Amino acid sequence: MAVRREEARTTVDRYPGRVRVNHWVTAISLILLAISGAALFHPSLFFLSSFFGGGSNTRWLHPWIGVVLLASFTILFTQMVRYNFWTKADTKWMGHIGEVMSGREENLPEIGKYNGAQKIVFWLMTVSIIVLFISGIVIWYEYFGASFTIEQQRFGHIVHALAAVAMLLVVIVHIYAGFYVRGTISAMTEGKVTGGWAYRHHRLWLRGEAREGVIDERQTPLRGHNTRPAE
Amino acid sequence: MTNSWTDIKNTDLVIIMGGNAAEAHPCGFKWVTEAKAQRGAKLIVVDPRFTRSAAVADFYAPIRQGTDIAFLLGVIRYCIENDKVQHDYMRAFTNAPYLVKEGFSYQDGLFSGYDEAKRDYDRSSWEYELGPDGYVQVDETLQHPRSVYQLLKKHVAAYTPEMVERICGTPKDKYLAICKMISECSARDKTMTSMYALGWTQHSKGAQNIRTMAMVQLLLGNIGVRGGGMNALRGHSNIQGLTDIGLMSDLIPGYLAIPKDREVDFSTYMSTRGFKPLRPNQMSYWQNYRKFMVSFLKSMWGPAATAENDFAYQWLPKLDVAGYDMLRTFDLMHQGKVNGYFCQGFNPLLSAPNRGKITASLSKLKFLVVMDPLQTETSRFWKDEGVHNDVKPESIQTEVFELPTTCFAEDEGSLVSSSRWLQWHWPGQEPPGEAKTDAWIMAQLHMRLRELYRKEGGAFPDPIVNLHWPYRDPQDPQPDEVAKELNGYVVSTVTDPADPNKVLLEKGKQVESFGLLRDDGSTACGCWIYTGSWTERGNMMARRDTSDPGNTGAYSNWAFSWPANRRILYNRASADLDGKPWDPKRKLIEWNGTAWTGYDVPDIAPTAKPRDVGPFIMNPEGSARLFSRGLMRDGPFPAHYEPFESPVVNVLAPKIRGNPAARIFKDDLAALGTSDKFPYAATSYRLTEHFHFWTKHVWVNAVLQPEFFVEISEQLAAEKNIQKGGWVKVSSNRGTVYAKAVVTKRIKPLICDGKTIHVVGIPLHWGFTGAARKGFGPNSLTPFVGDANTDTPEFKAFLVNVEPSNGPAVS
Amino acid sequence: MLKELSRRQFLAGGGAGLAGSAIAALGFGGPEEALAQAVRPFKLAQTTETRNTCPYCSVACGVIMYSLGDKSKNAHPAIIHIEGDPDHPTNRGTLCPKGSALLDFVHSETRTKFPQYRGPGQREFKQIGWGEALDRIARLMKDDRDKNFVATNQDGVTVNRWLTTGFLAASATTNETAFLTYKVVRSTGILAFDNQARV
Amino acid sequence: MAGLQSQDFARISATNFRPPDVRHDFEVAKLIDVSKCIGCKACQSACLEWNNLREEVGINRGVYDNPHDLTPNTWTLMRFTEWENPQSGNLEWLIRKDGCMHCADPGCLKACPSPGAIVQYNNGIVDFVSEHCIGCGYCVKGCPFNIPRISQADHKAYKCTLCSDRVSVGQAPACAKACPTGAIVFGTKKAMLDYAQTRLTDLKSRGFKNAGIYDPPGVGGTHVMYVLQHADQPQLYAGLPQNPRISQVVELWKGLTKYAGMAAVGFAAAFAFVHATVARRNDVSRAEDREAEHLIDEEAARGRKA
Repeated sequence: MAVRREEARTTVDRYPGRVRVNHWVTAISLILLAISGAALFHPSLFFLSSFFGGGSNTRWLHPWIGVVLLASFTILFTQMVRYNFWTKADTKWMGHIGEVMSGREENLPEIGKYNGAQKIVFWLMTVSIIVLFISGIVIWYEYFGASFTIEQQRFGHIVHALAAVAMLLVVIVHIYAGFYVRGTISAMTEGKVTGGWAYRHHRLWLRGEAREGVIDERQTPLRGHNTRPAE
Repeated sequence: MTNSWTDIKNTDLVIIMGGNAAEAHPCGFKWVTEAKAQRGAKLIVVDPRFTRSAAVADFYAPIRQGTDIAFLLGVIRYCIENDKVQHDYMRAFTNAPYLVKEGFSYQDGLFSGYDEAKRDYDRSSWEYELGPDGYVQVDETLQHPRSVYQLLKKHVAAYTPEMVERICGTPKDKYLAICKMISECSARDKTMTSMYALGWTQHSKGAQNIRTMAMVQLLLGNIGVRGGGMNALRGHSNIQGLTDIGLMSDLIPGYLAIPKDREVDFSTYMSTRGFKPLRPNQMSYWQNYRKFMVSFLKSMWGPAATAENDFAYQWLPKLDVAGYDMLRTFDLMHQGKVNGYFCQGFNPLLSAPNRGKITASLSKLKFLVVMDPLQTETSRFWKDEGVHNDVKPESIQTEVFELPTTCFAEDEGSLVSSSRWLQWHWPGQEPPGEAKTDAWIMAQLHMRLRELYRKEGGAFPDPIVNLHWPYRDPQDPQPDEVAKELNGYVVSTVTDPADPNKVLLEKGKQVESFGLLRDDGSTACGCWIYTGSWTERGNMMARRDTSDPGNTGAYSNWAFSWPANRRILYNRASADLDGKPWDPKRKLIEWNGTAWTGYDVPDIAPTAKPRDVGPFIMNPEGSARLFSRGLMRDGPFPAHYEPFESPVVNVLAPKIRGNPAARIFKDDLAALGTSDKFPYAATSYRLTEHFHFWTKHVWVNAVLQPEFFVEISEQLAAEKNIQKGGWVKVSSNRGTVYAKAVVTKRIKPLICDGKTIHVVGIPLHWGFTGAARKGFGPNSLTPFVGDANTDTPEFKAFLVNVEPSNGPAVS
Repeated sequence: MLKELSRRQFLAGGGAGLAGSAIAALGFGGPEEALAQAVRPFKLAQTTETRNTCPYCSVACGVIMYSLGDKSKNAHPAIIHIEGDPDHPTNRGTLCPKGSALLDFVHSETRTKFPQYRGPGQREFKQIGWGEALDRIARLMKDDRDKNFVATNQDGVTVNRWLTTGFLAASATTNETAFLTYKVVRSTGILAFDNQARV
Repeated sequence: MAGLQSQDFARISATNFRPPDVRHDFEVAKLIDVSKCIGCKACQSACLEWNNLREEVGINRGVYDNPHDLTPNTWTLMRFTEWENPQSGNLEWLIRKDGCMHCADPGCLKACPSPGAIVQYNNGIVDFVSEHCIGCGYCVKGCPFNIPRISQADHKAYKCTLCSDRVSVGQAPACAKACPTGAIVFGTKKAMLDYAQTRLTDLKSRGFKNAGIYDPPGVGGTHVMYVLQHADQPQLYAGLPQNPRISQVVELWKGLTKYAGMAAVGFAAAFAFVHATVARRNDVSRAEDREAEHLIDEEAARGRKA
């Protein structure tokens, strides 16, 4: 982890490769689960099962993707959990959420690696995945149909559906936040964010990173960005 | 059956005792449910177990197996005592008013004339008192102390409701309720039908069980009427036919008899079959015996049977004993006196009693030939199947042939139902593999034997080389040819003695009715009671007319019913003395002043005047017998005897074990068990999911009832610590089986003479071949003793012990 | 049903079916297509019917056997279904659990298909030809009969009996088979002759 | 052809299909008269035979019920109950043929997520269309009678079809045809109800005061009905439900949840879209970039000191 002075900008390392891989495995699983789940959830969306080669394939794939999700999310969880404990600053930050939504962050306290909203997303994801997994086992008919009563399975279904909806809402928030807060997505694509982004959104974290040291990666620090051959 | 399956719908009361029609004959039982639904008829079931029949009964009462006679004699006592007798019927149509000879007696469980050493009776005292005219003496007032009626009254006096409860274990209130229901059918407009099966026959007094109910029915006026009768529910699809055609040791087709040693020639044989009427004007139909016999001999030996050689009478084997039935044959086999044995569609290893003895007997054969469409246990009796057939093949020297045969689906011909209907059927596919019809196999054996005897000579080849074999292809006779032979045909043209130009019977034509058969060799007939089944009008057995005028259930133009297409036997008795139906709503036939007309073929000469000729035309008396004279070996009246293996002593005659006239071989007597070691009263039976040992080869049926079990009461299970679905070991003095335990409320302990009797039910469908799980059958346990009259094994009442077990593998 | 379809209809139907199943293969089958396949075809539409009688108990229910093939030379009839004959007065189309499963009796795995022979002391059957089996049986019969036939009893009465071989007859063969059996068995003098009436 | 045929349906799972009003078919029904039933299992046998189903050969568990439960191959099953009637003191052997009830309002169909996998014909038969079945087991949860079974071999749901193939050519279901005692009869629903009345008269005359018809209104009535000797206590008959209806949980799952869930997700997406269009961008300003450089330098220096 480091702050890097690059040719044209300063970046801060946010996620190493292993975290990014995990994130995207989780994300893709989630999307697949959402699509396949939606196909089984609402008849109008049954056509989505075509993406999985029909209803039968959707039926058996969905739970296995869930298993993949659980595995990758578990790793993700261990990678991130230490940054997600709640602080007083988070409470204060959450008090200003309206301003955040309006693009103003001047009056916010300094925030570490994650802000309150991100932490809530993290914990909601964790809880809903656990709930989804447990309820998913109850309704995984192929292997566990005989292990639970029909009444338990009926509850399993409704719990699974509600948890999935909750989770989808969280995911929507998460994705939208990524787009809305410009400069965020690079954290998961390139693994780093700009110094300005870190300053604006996670200043406390930036301080910590900077204190660790700054790596100067500029080849010709004074000549700036004119070193590359003309295109 | 005296009546037919479809006739049951006409009844008011069905009594199922000695059978379990719902279980063993579900599709026939439908006519019981029809009678219930359409007429409001009631159903009574009396059985040691609450059966599938009981499940839909209006009234159920338990009874200890083997005590039916006590129960029914009690019913007779009740009817007489309460004056619930159809008096006109009884007086006119039964031998109630006849006088019995001086000297007849019954005391301490024995009738007059008993010889203990021979286990047999001198039956000469069991006869009517004849008058100087040769006819029976009669007391129409029924008051004479030696009248059958008075003797019967005296005979049944011991069977009070208390005594019935003591013997049968049937609670008195239930018993009396049944008596009341039955006795109400003495009314002219009420009939009861009796449906029974092997629950009555498979006892050492089986024939008497049936007789007792027949007597009840006669007292109630229920024989010969619609919705009445004695209805034997035959167990196999054509066992009626095989019996009609006489495939028994002592029979000739049409219930004629194989000669005995003492019947040294044909005239001697015929002399005891004169069947002179015992009452004036009676038909005594057996007067025609000689016609049937000669026609049969003509069909056997054709041109070789001539008047000069008494129609080859001497070519028939003669019996030195009552009969070589299956039990006697196996006993002889056991003694090493039988070398060869054929089993055609028969699986005695599981069907015959005391399997241990059967295995030992078969092992002494030189050769065994099994013809069967299925792989039977019998043809594998030598095979080591572990606990399920524990034998050493090396030590068994028997040569065994297993010949594959067709089944119904590949075969053509007729079968006789319980209703006595001969129905033709057709094949729907080719036999599998190299399977052949039984007929082809028999023809092949005959052709080979004939050839060997022609070539080599040998012991008395005449009956073999001269056997009439007139078939288009002698190697493979076809069903139509044999059916015509059974019906009978004219061998040589017969003209009217009065007018030689008038041809009565034309050579080569089929005989229309058995009344036309002749005793001079001019007709041939395989089985006289089948005459009419294939006439010049064609194959009457293939008729499919479903019309039923009067909605009587007769279906007279459907197939053919023997005899003479008659649907209800003794139907003359459905009308009163003057020929008017007892119950106009249930008219069957009636006398219109000149002839009998109605819905059925009259069981009497169509112009025989009422009051002149009695309805029971096969009897020389013309009437039915409440007192059976010397015709039953074990008594002219039924009497209660315990089974040979009984949990209690005979309270009426404590010294007598079993039926005193039943035959039991010495070794088998020694193999009987007693209630101190084997305390429980066992019985064996069929389940509706299976048919004998066939359907264990049928996947679907194996699924429906996969595994051998025994049924016991909850009380016995608790007493012996037996778990529902757990293994039990059931043993008798002859063998041991392992079974799953079905613990049920449907079997309840009975209290007999103050003693608690536990009933153990053992169904019979499992063996070691087929699709179902390997198992055992009750015949590993049952005693080798038969009925006094028919030698039917006592499968329905024997003693066992039951203990919890870990199953056959580890025990 | 099939007979009433003209060839043109059949082709049209086939075309529609093909298109439908192609769509279904893509997973986009609509409800209409579901309907077309909902009701299974009636399996007896083109079978040959043969009347028969149930071989089990003596109620003697009428059955109809439905077999493949139209009896043409190259079509081997095989029974594919058996059910009750509705015209039969006794059973009126009904059948018990055994009758309803007759098909599995006809096609039972454990039906006998070839003659088999087991020699003295042997542990297994071996397949033999009919000719060989019948020749051997006839020889065994004749030898036993010739040796043990009783022409007269001690009193000199002609009795013509053969007691060392017995015959148990079936309970389900036809009357015609029964009578042939009777003739063949009685002509040899066998008295140990019985059937299954009692058990 | 398909267009016309579609009018023969009353319901199709997981579609918005609504039956055309112009056509009305006879509703059929099977009436099972328990009071006439002898438990012979002919219905089970005929069902296996007709539908080309074969079950594994099981074991005996101390009862007559075999197989022990409905399975993908056993679409109908006799269930035996030995009951001692406390009023009469008599033992009654209550034998009920279990199997699909062909509800007018079928829970299986309601629960099914796959279009056309479960259909209800105009004649009332509820049929599973294997082609479209995905083996999810939702029908199992939807059914108030615990009838459908999922095959582990092909992952399809199976149950009694009321022999829709036979009924479509005018024949009675195999079980009804076979039934030796006429305990199972088949006809139009109206005819069956009329006939059932005659049975009740007969049963009442034999002392069964509470004899009645089981045609539970909770599922809109059924196309398989029972005549019960003790209609006041259906649970005596191997647990026949007193007042069956589609589970509230299933109703909630397939009703409110389905719509509310879709709405919530849709609303969230829509909110995001609106927000994205109207709200001020949350972007890093040049000033913040510069501030960041300062802060980095400061902190880096602090870090070196420490």
